[in-house]
Amino acid sequence: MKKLLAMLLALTLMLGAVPCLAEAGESETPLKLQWSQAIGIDTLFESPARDQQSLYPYMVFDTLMYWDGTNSEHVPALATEWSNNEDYTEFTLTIRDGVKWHDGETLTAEDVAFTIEYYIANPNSSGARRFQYVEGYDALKNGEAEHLSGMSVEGNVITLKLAKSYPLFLSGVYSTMILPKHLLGNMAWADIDSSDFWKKPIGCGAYRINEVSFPDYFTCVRFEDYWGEPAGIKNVQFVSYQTGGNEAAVAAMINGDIDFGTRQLITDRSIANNMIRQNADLKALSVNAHNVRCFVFNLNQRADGNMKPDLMKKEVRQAFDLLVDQQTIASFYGGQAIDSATLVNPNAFEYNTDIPYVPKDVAKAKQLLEEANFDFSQTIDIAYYYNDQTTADIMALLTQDFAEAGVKVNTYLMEGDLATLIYTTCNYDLLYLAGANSDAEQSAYYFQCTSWGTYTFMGQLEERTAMFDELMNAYNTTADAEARKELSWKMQALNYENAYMLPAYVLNQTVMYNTAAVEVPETALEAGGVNYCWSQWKMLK
Amino acid sequence: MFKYILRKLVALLPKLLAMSIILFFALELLPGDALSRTMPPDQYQALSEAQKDAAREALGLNDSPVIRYFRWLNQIFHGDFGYSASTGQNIGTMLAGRLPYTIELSFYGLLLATVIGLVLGFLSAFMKNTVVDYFCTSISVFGISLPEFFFGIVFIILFSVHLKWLPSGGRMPVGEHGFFSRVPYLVLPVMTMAISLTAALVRYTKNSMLDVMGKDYIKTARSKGLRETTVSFKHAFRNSLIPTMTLIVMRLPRLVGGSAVIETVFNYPGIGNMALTALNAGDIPVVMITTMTTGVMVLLSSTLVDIVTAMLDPRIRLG
Amino acid sequence: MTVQKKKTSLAKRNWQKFIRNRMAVVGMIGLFIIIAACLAAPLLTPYDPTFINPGIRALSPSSEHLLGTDRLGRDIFARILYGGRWSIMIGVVAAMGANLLGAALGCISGYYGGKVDSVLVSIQEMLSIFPGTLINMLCIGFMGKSVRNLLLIFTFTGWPGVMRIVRGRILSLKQEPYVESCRANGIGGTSIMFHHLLPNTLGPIIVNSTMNVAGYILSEAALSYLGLGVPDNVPTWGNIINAAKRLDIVQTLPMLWIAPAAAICLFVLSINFFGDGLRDALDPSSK
Amino acid sequence: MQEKEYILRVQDLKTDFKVGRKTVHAVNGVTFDVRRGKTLCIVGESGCGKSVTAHSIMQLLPPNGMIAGGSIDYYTPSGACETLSDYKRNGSRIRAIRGKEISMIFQDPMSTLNPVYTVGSQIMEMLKKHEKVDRAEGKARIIRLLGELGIPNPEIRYDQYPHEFSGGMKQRIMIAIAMICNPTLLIADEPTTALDVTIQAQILDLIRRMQKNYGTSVILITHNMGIVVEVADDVAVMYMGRVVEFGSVEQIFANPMHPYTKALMKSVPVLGMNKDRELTVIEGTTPDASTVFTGCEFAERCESARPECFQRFPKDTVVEAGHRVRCLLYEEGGKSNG
Repeated sequence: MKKLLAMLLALTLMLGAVPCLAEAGESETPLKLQWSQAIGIDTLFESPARDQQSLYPYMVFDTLMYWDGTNSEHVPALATEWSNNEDYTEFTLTIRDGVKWHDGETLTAEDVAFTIEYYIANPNSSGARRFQYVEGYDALKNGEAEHLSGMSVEGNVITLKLAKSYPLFLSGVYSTMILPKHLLGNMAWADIDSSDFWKKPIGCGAYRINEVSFPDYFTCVRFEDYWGEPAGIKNVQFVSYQTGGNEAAVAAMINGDIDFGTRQLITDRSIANNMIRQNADLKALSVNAHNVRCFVFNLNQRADGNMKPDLMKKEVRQAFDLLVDQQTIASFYGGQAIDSATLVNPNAFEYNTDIPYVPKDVAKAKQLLEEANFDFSQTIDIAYYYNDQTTADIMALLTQDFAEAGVKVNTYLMEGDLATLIYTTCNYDLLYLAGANSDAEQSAYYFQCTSWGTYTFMGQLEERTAMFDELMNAYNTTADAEARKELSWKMQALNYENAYMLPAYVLNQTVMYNTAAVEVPETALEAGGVNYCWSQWKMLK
Repeated sequence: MFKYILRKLVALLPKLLAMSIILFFALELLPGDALSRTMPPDQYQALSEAQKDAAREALGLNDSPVIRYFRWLNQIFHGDFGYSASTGQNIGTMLAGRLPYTIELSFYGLLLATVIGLVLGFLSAFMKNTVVDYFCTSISVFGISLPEFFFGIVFIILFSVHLKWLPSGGRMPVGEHGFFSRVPYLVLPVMTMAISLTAALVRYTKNSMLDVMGKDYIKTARSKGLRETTVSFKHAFRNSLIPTMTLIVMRLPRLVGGSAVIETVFNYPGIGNMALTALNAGDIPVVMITTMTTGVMVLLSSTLVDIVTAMLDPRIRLG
Repeated sequence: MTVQKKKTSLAKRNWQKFIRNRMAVVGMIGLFIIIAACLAAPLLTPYDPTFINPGIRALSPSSEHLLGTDRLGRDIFARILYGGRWSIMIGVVAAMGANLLGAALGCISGYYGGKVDSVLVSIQEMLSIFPGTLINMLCIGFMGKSVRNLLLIFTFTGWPGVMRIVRGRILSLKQEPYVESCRANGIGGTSIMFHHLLPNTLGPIIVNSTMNVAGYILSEAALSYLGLGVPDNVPTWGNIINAAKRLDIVQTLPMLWIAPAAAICLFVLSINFFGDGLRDALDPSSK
Repeated sequence: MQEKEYILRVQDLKTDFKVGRKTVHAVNGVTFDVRRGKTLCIVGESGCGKSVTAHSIMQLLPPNGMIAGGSIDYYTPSGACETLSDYKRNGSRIRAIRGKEISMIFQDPMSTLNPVYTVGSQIMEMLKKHEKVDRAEGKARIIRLLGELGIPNPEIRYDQYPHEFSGGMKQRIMIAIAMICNPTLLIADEPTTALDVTIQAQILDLIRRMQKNYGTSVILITHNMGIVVEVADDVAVMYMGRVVEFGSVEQIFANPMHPYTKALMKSVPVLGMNKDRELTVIEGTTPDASTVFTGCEFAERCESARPECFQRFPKDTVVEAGHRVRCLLYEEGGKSNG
């Protein structure tokens, strides 16, 4: 018995000795943040070309410009000046002098040029499309060219030539986070994302990464050689709540173990309300955003060939619109979602207020379907790719509402390589689609669906192309906001009439912070965009 | 004793070997190019067909499976488990950051469950049909009647949100890796992990104790004039431990498997969770290797429990 | 004739033994009530468990909605009852599948011995090394979420326990003289195995099955938590409790988790008491 | 005078067992005495209550058994009287007696030794409990005793575990445990039943030798009349929880009076028995312990039963000094004891 106890004790101590020695404590109270990134297993930081969801890229890297949400304008960051020619086919950016990387090197226009090429050429990049009109984009993307032919660097000025007129070009480009060429430039494009650089990335942002202890935490400290106004908080701790559910992170925020919660944490307003109920110091901020959720008809092709010709009829689509109970769906988000009659945020400038809101009306839908000779024996496949409970609830509601009108529906969760499943395989009749637009591109959804060419499931529909292409082109080549608004209104009306895409709701974002621990620039945050104004953050303790 | 341990360890070898063979051929049979699993995927993509052929030749991928198996085994011993299909990271590195913590979690879970389970089971038998007995029995039936994750969430609400005693998740505070600074982070997951095993052990220990208490050598002990506590503890309890140990061995896989759920609830980066994340990402090499790792963990820990049993029971040790 | 008589008297004695165990009887009655309530769900509640009624969301318990409604306005009581059908069905079918497979393999392994035995035993050992949760997780991950897949997986991963028990019994029964005499009388192997040996292992198999039903219901709930259980539109107890796992729901809408948790708890408790009683009754060594 | 002569007096002992809701009277008014330094044999078929009687003396009854009446008086060497039947089960007073004053050997040596401790430590435990000895001295004493008990290589055997011993050897260890503290009374509950015949004789021989060397009184419980004739000074014959005949070994063997004793003698081969004497079987089976009787328990199987035997209980009758019998046949002849 004694031997046994001794052995157990020894084992306990042995295991206890596994981890290393503790480090000296921080001198100033750090800002505590939650950290998790999109890709699963966290041994590396994710490149900002893939992930701009968590806060770390905004601290460590810097963008060409900031978006001042309050005044709705771009303000200089790494680019001090920018200009364009009259027909919006050539843009020049002047890069700031004397910007230092965290390793002491100086940032040059070459770094910016390198980053743009990386965004385009990296196969994993989700930020490539913002450069799609630059000459030579396709050649670089497909690996036929080594460099972007439409881009030239002269001293600290970068010139980008566009293949076609596009006044909104900078609205897409401004948030590009610049990476150091001197550390990444000698690698193949495809190797960059998994290179050792991402074990402790080096940027030129207001904070530099100090200690990395994956998969538990990492810390940042204020970068003293920062070109702009120095950050208000010296130390930042990112604690990983990567694995698993949100419950532990939510509890940590209630307890004051996390000072600021991003929208990754606060997915639903009722979560925020519950947190505030338990910790009155917490405050929720509503961030203006343009996250659109909609149902898109597949009118083009299915890999399994099981197309539903009935959906080509306008009346059938309109009937479906009548069956989507937007109001109820939006209410699932506890006030965070706004039911919208079009694919534009109702708060936005371009929102077409003439379009009537379509309430659920089963009788009318049924009548429309019958008039259109809808085949009630077929099953409509609805695909979705979010695996959260609310989405499951929405699908349950949809199934029920469609069944009320006698339409059989099969909802299924797409798992695996989503890009292929959504754009190539397309084994669905309706897709529950989500997308985010920037402030400057309020009508981006119409724009995306006609021009990107990626949304093949409807892009090749002639009828639709004829209807939208001209308007979309005009929208893209118009710089005047009022004129754009008019075009947008027309497109919204067209979509409403033809019901190609059924709006579900527009999702605002909620962020939270602990008023007892930290002071944040509320107005800047609420205005949205990507200006975190780190200099205005202050620890209260 | 030494001989016994040696024998046990030797007996492990064929099992480990069998597992490694299964793993090797399962990975072999996976769709796709075996070469892609020997290097980061982006490197692989950058190679031309001719380069790939050359690399295959150089790495000996064209050799017979047996030779490749042994080469692969050698790599495993050097910590090279191949590369993840989703992140391109070396699986060995990924495991290194998590496996020790899952072992830690499971070990303390096992220890806590064993200690509490045995103590409560003993008390329950020793004070049969008293309030203590009913209390212990109720705990044990309750513990096996609810899913583990549920206890986890309730613990977070109770100990973390309401009482603010313990952190709700994670493995350690920022900047401190030391054992004692990690203790608060271990408490809730370990407690959750221990619950179902504790419940099972209370029941089992009680029954086993009652069974042993009816044995003749207990009468012998009493006839010596020993105190009842001495009789129960020294003579009955130690004997009742032996069948209980068998139960622990049988429940070990369930304990280790529970780590997937518990690590998810408490955001505790460990291998159960790694398997889950990899599964969601369709990262089959990682899934396979983590699963195998848990298998090895179970195997080793059952050997450990067997050794403890042998320490308790001379018949096993010397037989 | 005499055999028949003896059989009934044995069953009767076991029954009396079972009835004497108060907890076992409580368990049996509990099981009966729960199963009957689930089967008679349409009689007990007028509500459709899947009908979403946005007008009456998150109601507290009332005379109209005994346990209130969930976040989609579905009647919780109805969901628990109809969900019980699924959960119990999954538990029972999976337990039956796993135990039948295990019993058959155990019989073959124990009776034939030799190579067949060593192969089956090593498969069994291998399979029981791996944590069930992980294996189930993997299989669901590869095969996709559906009730049928879940049942198949539970069957496939659940047999080693039973197989071990049955094999052990068969091995000891094989030594009994009556098996010898059967063989001497020219009765074939299959017949001996299934007519003479298997019935003698029924007791442990039945006990193991009842316990497994509880285990599978809990496993299903755990897998649901990991997002790898049955599809969302199947209202099992596991899925119902899983829909309430968010911290704010746990705190503000307690009925959403208390109800399914209580249902799982009561059922598992009942079946455990029942199983314990059965074990004591069927175990010839206990009085 | 009595205190000097007797070491244990059992008066009208009643021990009940609760089985389910029923109460079984396992021992139903047993009376006997053990003389100092002598051997009392309790004989009877299995289930007659002899073991229960022994366990009652030691207060070692299982939880569902309890002493319902009568008294057990133990007289210590100093002459004090300890009423064992009044002591709390597992209480400190009975524990001071157990092992030190009265020790016990059980039937099955295979299960009476704790498998997880060395035999040495199990004997040492007994010694340490009752005497203040240091380890080395105790060990030497134990090894000496083991040698005395005929265990080869006692030094090596001391550190071995029970499973390394044969049955006979284990019973020797049990005797060592029982004898290490020089008890005044040794209760041996069928110590040889589970052993081979050859070993039986050795074990009995040992017990006899121990008794001689240490002057211990012995209660030997057995169903074997052959053993009785060899070792007993006094004999108590038990049937269905009662002593049906009690007397010295000479009285019982020379003049068995109770029909059950007679039948018992006929059914067992006794050493030196006449070759022409036939062995007979007692007809019928022992009734169930819970049977309710209105008359003599043995009447059903008794060859000389009279109708009266079924109607009333017989009383203890003293037929000669130290010889009692409980049978209606003798009630008129002798003087009634009850």
